[in-house]
Amino acid sequence: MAGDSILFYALSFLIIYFALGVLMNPNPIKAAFNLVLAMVGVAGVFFHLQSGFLGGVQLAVYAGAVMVLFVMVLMIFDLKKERDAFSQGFLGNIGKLLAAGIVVSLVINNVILSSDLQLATSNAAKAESGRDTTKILADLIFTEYVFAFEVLGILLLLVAIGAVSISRIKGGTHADS
Amino acid sequence: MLTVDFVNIGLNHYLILSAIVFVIGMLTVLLRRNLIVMLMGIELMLNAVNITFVAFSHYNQLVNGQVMVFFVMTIAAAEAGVGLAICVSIFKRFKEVNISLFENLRG
Amino acid sequence: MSNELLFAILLQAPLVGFVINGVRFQSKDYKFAGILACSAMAISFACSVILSSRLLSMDPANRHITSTLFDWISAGSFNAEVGFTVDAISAIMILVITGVGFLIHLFSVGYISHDERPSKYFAYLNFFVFNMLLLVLGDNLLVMFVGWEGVGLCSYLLIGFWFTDREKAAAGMKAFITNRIGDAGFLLGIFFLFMEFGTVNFQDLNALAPAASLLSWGEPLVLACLFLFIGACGKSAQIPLYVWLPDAMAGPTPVSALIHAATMVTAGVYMIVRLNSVFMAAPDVMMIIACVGAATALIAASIGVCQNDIKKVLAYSTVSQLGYMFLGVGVGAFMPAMFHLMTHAFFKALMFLGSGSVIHAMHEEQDIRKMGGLKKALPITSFTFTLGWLAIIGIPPFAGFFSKDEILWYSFASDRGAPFLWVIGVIAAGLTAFYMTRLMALTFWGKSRVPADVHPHESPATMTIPLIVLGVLSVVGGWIGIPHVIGAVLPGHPPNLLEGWLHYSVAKITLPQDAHVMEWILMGVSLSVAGLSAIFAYDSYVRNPDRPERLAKRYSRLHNLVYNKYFVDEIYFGRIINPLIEASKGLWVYIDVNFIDKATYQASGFVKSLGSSVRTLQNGNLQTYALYIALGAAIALSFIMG
Amino acid sequence: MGADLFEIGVNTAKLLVIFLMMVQIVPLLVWVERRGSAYIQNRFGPNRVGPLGLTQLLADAVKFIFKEEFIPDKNRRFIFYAAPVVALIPGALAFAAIPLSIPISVETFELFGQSWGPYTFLFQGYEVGIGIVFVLGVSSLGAYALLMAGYGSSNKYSMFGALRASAQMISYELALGLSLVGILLIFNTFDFQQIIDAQKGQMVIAGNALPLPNWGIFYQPIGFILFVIAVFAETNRLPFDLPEAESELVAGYHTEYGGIKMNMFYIGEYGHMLVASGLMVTFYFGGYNLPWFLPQAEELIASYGNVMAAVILHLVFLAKVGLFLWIFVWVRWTIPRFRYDQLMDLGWKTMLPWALANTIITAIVVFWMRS
Repeated sequence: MAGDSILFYALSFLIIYFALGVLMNPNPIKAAFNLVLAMVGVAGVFFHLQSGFLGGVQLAVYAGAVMVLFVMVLMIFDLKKERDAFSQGFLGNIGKLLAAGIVVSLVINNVILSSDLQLATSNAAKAESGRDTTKILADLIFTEYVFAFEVLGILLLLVAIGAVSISRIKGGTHADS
Repeated sequence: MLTVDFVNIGLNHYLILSAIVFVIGMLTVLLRRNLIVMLMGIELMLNAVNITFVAFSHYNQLVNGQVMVFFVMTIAAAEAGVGLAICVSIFKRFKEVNISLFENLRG
Repeated sequence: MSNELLFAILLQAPLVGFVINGVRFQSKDYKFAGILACSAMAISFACSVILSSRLLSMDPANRHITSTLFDWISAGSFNAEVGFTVDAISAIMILVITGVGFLIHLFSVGYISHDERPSKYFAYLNFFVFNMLLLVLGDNLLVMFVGWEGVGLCSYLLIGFWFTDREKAAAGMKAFITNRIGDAGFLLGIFFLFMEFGTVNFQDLNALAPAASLLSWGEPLVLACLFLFIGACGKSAQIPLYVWLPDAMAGPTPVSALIHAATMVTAGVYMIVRLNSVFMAAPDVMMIIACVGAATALIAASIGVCQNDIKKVLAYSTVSQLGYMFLGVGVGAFMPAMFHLMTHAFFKALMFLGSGSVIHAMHEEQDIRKMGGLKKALPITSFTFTLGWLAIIGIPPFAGFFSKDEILWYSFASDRGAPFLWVIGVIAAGLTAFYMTRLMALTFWGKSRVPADVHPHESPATMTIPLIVLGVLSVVGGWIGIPHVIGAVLPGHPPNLLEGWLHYSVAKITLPQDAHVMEWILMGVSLSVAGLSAIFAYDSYVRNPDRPERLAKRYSRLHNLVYNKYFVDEIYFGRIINPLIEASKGLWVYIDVNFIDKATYQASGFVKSLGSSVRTLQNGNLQTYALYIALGAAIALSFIMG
Repeated sequence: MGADLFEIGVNTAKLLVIFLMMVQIVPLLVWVERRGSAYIQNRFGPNRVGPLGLTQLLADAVKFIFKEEFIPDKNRRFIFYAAPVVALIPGALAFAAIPLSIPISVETFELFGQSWGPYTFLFQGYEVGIGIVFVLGVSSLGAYALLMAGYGSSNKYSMFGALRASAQMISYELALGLSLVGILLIFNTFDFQQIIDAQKGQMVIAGNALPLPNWGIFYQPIGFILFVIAVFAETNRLPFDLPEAESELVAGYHTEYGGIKMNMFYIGEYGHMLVASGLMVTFYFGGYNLPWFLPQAEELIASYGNVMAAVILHLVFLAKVGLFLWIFVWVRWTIPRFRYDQLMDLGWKTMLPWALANTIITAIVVFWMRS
């Protein structure tokens, strides 16, 4: 299974590299481009895990539409020079890093130590081919999860209206400050 | 004694990848001061969660996890839409999206 | 259609009407609102008819359709479901509610056409019907209680519909508060019943109750029945809680017809009939119910004699008729009580709508001393009103005769009854005949005393059609419950359909067999009392209009007492309400200020000082808050995973 | 994944060839475009260099490569350089997923003293089970090239062009995706190969054979029209070329580009056109299939052998694609440019409702026919 692991490590490297780019790059637009690439990497992981449909959706919706919005908004702002890209305050930052470190080390520690999760290895999963998963996915969405699906539809409608009305707001109490 | 299998890729590797990406996203939210970059950090965290869903779904041979990913993506799109709209209206008023300037609700 | 769907449509049609009309409450488009509300009622009525016909085709011994929606409360051994049952008893109720309700909605379209807020009015009216259906269809006491409170709310909203008038708003509040007393009793009754039987489901309750029959005082079951009766008193305007109903006439007249004559006020009777097996186990309480009913019938009728407001007369008449029904259920005459409930719904709704038509024609004038001779101006109203009058005073073959007579016969002859109850009943019947004839005479007959600037005219078709339909029902409505003795001599021997219908649904009561002669005699006595008193009233108010004056002068003290409604309101205010207010003021000034307020201030001061010490944590920076979340997550994770 | 060296080698070569095909079709298309526009506008066009001006393209290529490089004066050099390269990627990835002809089977044979095969080589870059979803996902990344170009150029015109382009692309992506749902419902799959196989032969409705090929366009005429319009918008060509509207924005997002970098944007654009034409053919015109009265794939294999049949069908596919590429050129020189508000109105208020209605009606009909 060498090809498998090589692909995994390559994708992991890409994702983590570009995620760190989001975190570290002081230029928000470049950070956004980094995020796009990280998302393409995640889509690659999805393809690799034989969830092709989700990979396609990830590319089309996430990388293709959502992130374009981010970049567009950032470009509209046209921020000259990012002032204080990172939060100041020594203690606070130490606390933030500490919290992140605790979370990640705990999770990794537990993942490695746990015997339950070890059960499922890559040898276990072979049966699903990409297209069949898509059909099962559709069946599930339109039967078992149909209520959630409809609710999400309504949510999207509300979001569309809300986003338009929020971005059209003018004036207000702090208008001049 | 920890023995880590670096060659055979299994569920654990994906979980660790997801944990790392999640924490990077979390740190983006915690450390970056640009509102939009903070939103991007949230997207990163959601992506990390999606990786776990898909990995579990793949290794347990259950498609239900993928349904959740589908929903998470929808929610993320919705969240991005509203979040960006708020950013736009904030920018319209203050000509700035640096979070450290918005501390009016000090206790 | 499945039964569930029928139930859903039956209940939801008025709810949908309420929601739509409620959302567009500012609209003045009375036609749209009216059509919407009426069609909702028509759909409900159709569902009721279908459900009832399905019941009719079922085995009589096991005649009920149940539909459970979901578990509502499930705590320990206590389990309440939101479920609906239609059986022989509730079928009558839903038919009356939706059928009469539909006619009254139709009438309202014409009545409310000049009002400012027709949408709101119809929304309230539909919501009332929804709650009433909930009350009637609920298969346990809790669902019934929801409906019970809901109809109370709607009643309050509709009495105070013209809330800009302080008096009308006050009448609404009076109704609501008086009902609260009864509701508290009802709730206590539910608690006691649950304590005794561990269930609030009607079927279970009725199945369990006979096992504990003939209990004495102090038993939880007896207390439960007593408290339930207090609840019924509040809702159905019995002594001592009847005072709200006459004031409730402040609302629009169709509301008085629907809520305060045909449906809501009969909820108490319905509740007791529904729990008949439970009440049968407490004969002392039954006796109290009978006595209260009889007393209410008598006193309300006597007050009605001296009222000059057309709606007040009808209101006291309603109280009196409700007294009859309670007298009926008190002596175990559940079937006749339901029968009277139904016929009363027909003829009292008819008379209220008729009075509404009169008031409409007289430009909001309600004083009968300023009417008279309206027969010519309002031919349809006058004719239908006459039908209602004949029904209420109990002239055969009109509807009221059969039902009232059944109640009187039971009160005399059943083993829970007593002759004195019959005597009171007959006196009340005589008084009823008197004041109703007086009302007829002063309103429609005799010389016109209408002010010169008022030109009464017949109402539009939407108002007269319900009157005609209800008039027909007032005539034929009684024929489904013709007593055996009468049926035996009539050609074709019509059976007592209603008794057959309710046979398996209500508890049996022992009646003397082969007492037909006695029954005929009693019937004759009550009929002649009513007839004579009607003739006397006609004589006094049409032939010799000055005689009432003379009588009032001669018995001025008695007249004064009755005219002022026995000073009940004044007594309530002087002896109960004002002392309570005074005591509360004392509590406020002394206990509240010195102890409770002080304790609150000190507690708040403590919290304030505590808060000011940690308020730096809330520094307004979003990322600091995010840090708190992250730290919290880290700590939680270390507990779970560490 | 490739099983042995031969298979891996062939597959790699195949990818290279397909990429080169996309790149090499550009000069041809440029010539067609220039000659075509000249023909439409009643003038000559390039006719001096070589026969019919065909070698004009070579001269152009030399000129592009040797032109002086121009770099905007801002610290955005990486993005500036990356943009043209990114512009190539979506088109290439998407085009490689479209089947260009029937698969070729290779029998067992001896080479270098070893026995190889049997193999089946697909006549496409690679097969993805989810076909169209992948193509839509990849081509939606095309917006980034324009955004990067606009941002990296540090130029207001470029920025406006980029913003317009990306807004236009995400607006029309909705209608594009929805217009395809109808055809997907009818063929009940995402897979290109299966879609093409389903369009073989003659159209049969309720047992009656109609004198029409069994092509998607006859099932989804409205879907086809919507798809064509959306695809025009996606490729940023006239009448949707607002991102580079020369009368308003100089040249939009590639104002600052010249030489080979400019050329790469051209390649990206023509690659997009190629993918669009390929999709049209695949979804609505039976892919590489011939109409029913001409020999079908099986007959061709039987009479000419597998390889020849594949080549013939590939030529059929190319002919169909070429027709649509010509339509692209034709439309460009026929219809004037939209105003920006008209563009958005068309996308959101006309195309989207029509696409939705088409989807719903198709879904109802399909449901009714299947049950």
